Amino acid sequence: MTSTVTERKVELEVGFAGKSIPRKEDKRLVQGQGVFADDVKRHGMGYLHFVRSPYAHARILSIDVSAAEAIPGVYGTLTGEEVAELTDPFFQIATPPGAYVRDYALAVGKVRYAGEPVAAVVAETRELARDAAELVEVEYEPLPVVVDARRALDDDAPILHDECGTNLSWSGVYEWGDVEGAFAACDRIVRIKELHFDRFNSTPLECDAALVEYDRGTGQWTITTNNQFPGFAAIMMAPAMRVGTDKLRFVTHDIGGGFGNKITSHPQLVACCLLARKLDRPIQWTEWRTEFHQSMSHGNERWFQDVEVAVTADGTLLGFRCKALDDAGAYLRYEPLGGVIWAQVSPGLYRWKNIRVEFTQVMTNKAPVSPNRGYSRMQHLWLTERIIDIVAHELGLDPVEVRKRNYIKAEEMPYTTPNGCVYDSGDYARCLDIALDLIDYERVKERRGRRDGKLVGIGIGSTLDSGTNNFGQSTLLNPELQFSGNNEVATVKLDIFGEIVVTLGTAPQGQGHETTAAQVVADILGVTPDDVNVRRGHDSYWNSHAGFSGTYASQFAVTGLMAVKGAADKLAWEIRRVAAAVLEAESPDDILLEGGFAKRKDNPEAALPFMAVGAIVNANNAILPLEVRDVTLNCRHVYVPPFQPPDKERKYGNLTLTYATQIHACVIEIDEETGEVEIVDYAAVDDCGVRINPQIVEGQVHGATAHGIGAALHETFAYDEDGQLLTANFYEYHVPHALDMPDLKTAYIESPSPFNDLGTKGMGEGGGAAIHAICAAIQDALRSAGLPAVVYDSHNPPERVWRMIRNPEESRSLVEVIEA
Amino acid sequence: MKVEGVKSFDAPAQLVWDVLMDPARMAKLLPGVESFEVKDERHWQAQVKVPLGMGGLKLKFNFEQVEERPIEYAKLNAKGQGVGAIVAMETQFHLTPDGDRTSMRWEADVRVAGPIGSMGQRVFQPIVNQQVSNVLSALEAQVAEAKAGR
Amino acid sequence: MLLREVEYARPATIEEALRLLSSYEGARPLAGGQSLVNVMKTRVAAPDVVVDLNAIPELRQISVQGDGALSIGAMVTYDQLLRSDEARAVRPIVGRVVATIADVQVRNRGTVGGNVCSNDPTNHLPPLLAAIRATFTIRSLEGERTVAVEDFFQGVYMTAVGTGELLTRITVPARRRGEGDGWASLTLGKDGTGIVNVAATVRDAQARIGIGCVSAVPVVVETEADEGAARSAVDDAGLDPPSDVHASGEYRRYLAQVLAARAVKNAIEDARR
Amino acid sequence: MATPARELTITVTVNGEVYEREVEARKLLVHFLRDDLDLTGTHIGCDTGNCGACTILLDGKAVKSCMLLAPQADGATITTVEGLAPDGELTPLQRAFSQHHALQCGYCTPGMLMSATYLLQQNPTPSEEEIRRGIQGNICRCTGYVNIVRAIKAVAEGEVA
Repeated sequence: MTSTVTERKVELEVGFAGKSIPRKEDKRLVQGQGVFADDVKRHGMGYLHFVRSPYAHARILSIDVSAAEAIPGVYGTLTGEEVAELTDPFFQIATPPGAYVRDYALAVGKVRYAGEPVAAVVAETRELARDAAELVEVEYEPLPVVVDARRALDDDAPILHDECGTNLSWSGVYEWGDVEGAFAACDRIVRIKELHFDRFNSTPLECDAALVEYDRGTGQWTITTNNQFPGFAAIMMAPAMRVGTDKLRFVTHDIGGGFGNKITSHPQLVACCLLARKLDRPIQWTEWRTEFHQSMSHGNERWFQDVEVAVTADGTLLGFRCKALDDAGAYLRYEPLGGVIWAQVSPGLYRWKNIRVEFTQVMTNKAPVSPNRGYSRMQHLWLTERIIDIVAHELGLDPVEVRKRNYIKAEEMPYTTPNGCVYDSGDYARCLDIALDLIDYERVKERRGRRDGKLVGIGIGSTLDSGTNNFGQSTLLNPELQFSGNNEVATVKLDIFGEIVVTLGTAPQGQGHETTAAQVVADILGVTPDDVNVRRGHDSYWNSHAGFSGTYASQFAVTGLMAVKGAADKLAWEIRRVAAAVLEAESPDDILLEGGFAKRKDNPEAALPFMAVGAIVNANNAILPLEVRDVTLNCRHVYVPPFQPPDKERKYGNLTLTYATQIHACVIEIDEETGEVEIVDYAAVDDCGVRINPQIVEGQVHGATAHGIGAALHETFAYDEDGQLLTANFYEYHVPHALDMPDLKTAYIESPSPFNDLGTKGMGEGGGAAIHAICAAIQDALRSAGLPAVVYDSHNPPERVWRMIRNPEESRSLVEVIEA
Repeated sequence: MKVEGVKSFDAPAQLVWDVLMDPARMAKLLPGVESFEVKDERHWQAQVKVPLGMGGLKLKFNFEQVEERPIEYAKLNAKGQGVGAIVAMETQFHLTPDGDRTSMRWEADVRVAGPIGSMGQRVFQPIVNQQVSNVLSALEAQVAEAKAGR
Repeated sequence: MLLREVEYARPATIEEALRLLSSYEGARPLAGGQSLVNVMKTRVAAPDVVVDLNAIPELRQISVQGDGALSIGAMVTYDQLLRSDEARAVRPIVGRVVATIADVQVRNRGTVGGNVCSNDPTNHLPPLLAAIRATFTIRSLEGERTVAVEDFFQGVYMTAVGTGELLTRITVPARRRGEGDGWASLTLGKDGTGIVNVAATVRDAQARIGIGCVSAVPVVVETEADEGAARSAVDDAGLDPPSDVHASGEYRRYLAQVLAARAVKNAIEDARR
Repeated sequence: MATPARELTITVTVNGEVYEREVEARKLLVHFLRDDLDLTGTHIGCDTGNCGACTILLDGKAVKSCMLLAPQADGATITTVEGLAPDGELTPLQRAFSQHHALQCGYCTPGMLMSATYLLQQNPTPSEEEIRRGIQGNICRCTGYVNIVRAIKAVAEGEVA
């Protein structure tokens, strides 16, 4: 399909779209003139500092804020008791027992993870707020903790939420195809006892922050923040605060990275709102790095147990079944959505038709999880990629061949998965060939194995980046939920002096929306991107947002740009109508937009500059012919992707609109004595359909790869048995720096999506491809050296690799092959 | 984190026991004690400043004598609270007379919460070991003093 | 971030600094601040007074003594040291190791005195200076004393420098003919925090090995200048390293052996140069 | 400043302008720049001196302004990102960062630019290895450093006017 589709005439292949123009955002950012949440100041604002629990699980016996409030310069405090009076618990997505979780802005009665906010103090300076926070006396009764998800459902496990009576948040069985049949028909069954996907997140360099103002007169809050999904924050906050969503005005400016980690700051924002009202002054809250690590948005940690794979002798995969045990941490703030999001990519990139997953999610005394770049799909795709390599190595097959044999083929696109998702387009085998060429596979594969103290291995990570959610998938978790589809908004207007102004509903964190939106608008209106002023960030007052507005789940290139295109098309039509009327053309179709003029096609001399169009409609409309007096030159478009609600019974239906492909290949060397892994070559091939700004796409590939490399080798949120986070800062939580990162070779193909007019696909999450590729490479290096080890964890620091080298049988014992 | 060991004293068990049960002497064992107050015979409170090269770590300690079997066994719990650190210690002593000497088997289970807990155990663990050995040598000194009738 | 309240003073001479340190209980010297300020941010350490040593030129000098030894002022920065021709001439290993400490910004600010006085088990200099037998000159108002490396390091964040005292310089003996120095470490990321750091110096077929990250103070092991010998000597040393999130004690114990062998290998090669 | 004080008056030259201010001794230099002088281009990304977002030039040397007390800067000359292009005329590095897409969210960019500026002052023709060493103390979570290294290389090789 790819070849045919690339030849299809896509409207935006001409003009500015498709070109790597430098970003409009850059000029301010390279001069330190960006505006980030902590940069915003107000007269008389007070600085908020949270008092946090040192215990992972404890009853709060008493909180005494008197000493703190006694200090001059302290404006006031907030405790869980007040919060419980002033607000209702946040809405829960889960069915019972998860539905019974009572989650507030501050801990009420009990703390459930180390670092949980129990009180807040506001003072004249940042330093003073922290001084005062130290004087808040909290009496705790420590309780036993559970940090291992595998123990969370034991009879003697401490219960986090008494209301639930269990640590189970949600469970469900997914079964598609004829799983029994597949296992009956196969030649071999490969069993994998247990695999572990580790806990980490993308740690955006800017932590969460907000400046919150309360207007006593109107009862409205203005929340200037770096939350990346205001639509979700509003849905969570307004009911809890017992107000309408219009009482919450969200404003974002520049955001210092998000990666999903800035979706669930609503509890902290509620605390800010309550204090802004209580103390009648602007509240400034900036989270510190240690606080972020202890309390915000860890990625979903997941165990895969009793994995069974049905394979034929030639390495054809018929299907698999497994248990997935997901660790949600202490609260459900976006969860249990992780329990269904993975189903967008249930077969991975492979043709197996028979899949059964028993999904269980539990709560533990660790920080709450939230979306993290590659959210939930990454964990599942890691499983499918682990399966491929383990099966290949166990059956003595070539991982490359097994992939190619089982990949969904380009000619099968659009491909309907066993659970009704529709993979729009792509050519996986071709991407893999390109990736292998980039690492000079034919030559390198001769080098595998033991070479002067090093173990050399090659790994492949093939993943999908599913973009543009059908929120109807939430009903597969909870049939009562009234969510489905998706939407995004943009407005494009022509102002009185002919200035083109664009507003978006999104809240970008570095994805360059101002630039790509301008590229699309410029092509439609026949101007240059410099002529298009795209406003920075998000503001509820623009009325340029809808229920799902935000920047998350790889969707801007589809939802955002389709909204922009829709609005720009409307404006272009209005300009043509005005021009046709004024220039006395037959019809608007006789008008051409070019170089900032609306011209008569038959007589380019007869041209109206945009400035005149803007002026006439906005300030001189008495001269406007009656038939065009309805023109506003202020066009709003809501893009709604073509979704149906999924079938709740069969858990069947299309859960996302587009599927970008990422195929990575890497070569690593392991120090045989220490277990240290070094990446010596790395290639990433991307296919996200039509690329509006190739340089921005490539930048997203680089970033997603770096996150994967960090997670695979360096980054982990590790807890001790008492529930203390052992990597609560960048000193212990090592993120790759410039010396840790290899140079990356990249390439691309374009398989346009048939499901939107732009042919674009959302991208940027990368599906954790680097984690899969490095795990595969480690196993390949060990196997090539005659060590029958199995890489069973997504995180492989030197000691873990060292142990696999010393005692390969230990990990090998997780796997058995049964002749069926 | 568990630390344990055996220490031998050149004194009879009864005397070692008396030292261990004497708050006034216990006070002298702790590193950097700034104030010490006996609440009742089972509960004491101390302000200590654990000497760290970078400036002391101030902690308020509450001690509770949970169990004792004269003259062979005692269990003492301590809970210290300070900025950025909560320290919980469970200490047990087993005394066995051997001749006119006494051998003491001791176990301490130290748990730390708060920012210091996340500062890195590779820093923290050696600090604990060091403080423990300080306490033990101080104890030896106290026993010697008591023996000398001071 | 957000430190406890503290008083600040910036003396211009060593005497002034000593007077401040001895007259204020709870006064701490502030050297490069690349460790102290971070610990103060956690508020785990909260000195009442910080005495900033950055304005005392005398402490910033690198010189070669009459006996050819290298004298390094306590406030000499890593950057200063790795650019120093004297250091390169007298004991090249010092500059080589210092060049791998943290990053450019930290090396521009961090000092050798701060590194050894904080004596964080992961610091580079303690095991290196232990291996090459540095000596430490400590001043107080009463006078000056010189301490051998064995007596200098006393524990985490604890050294022979007492209250009211100041480390003024570190003396590194010159590398003699036939002598060689080596370094090997496994770190968090490239040139990151040490998981285990090992320095070795060889002379007359003997090796002196300094091991960091395995105890409160650098551990010194002496043996023949041979990789295998180094390995087994470290094995016999009965190390009991702390476990943490990055490495178990068992793994650290093993790494100490592997890295000791590598450090000795490097030292032997260095000796041939 | 020979006697200990909790509050001090300091004089600092920042981006060519002389400021005299009362500060608490405990105030970190980065907070002084951001909150007192409102020079918010210098960012904060961690608590431990690892991330480098707060990198400035202090008397010509790249340092992390979160590991200095404000009074330590008394009498010093400081350059922050706002001082790189005072008249809006971008430096080659600033232009190269944009041309090579070496920034995404832009949060690490000010510190990254200060380290890169310092690197090229010290070593106008660095190798790739030297470039990576030069920015090792600056964490970027968006770019994987790929385009940052390319941008700096382009300036070093004179490809950016």
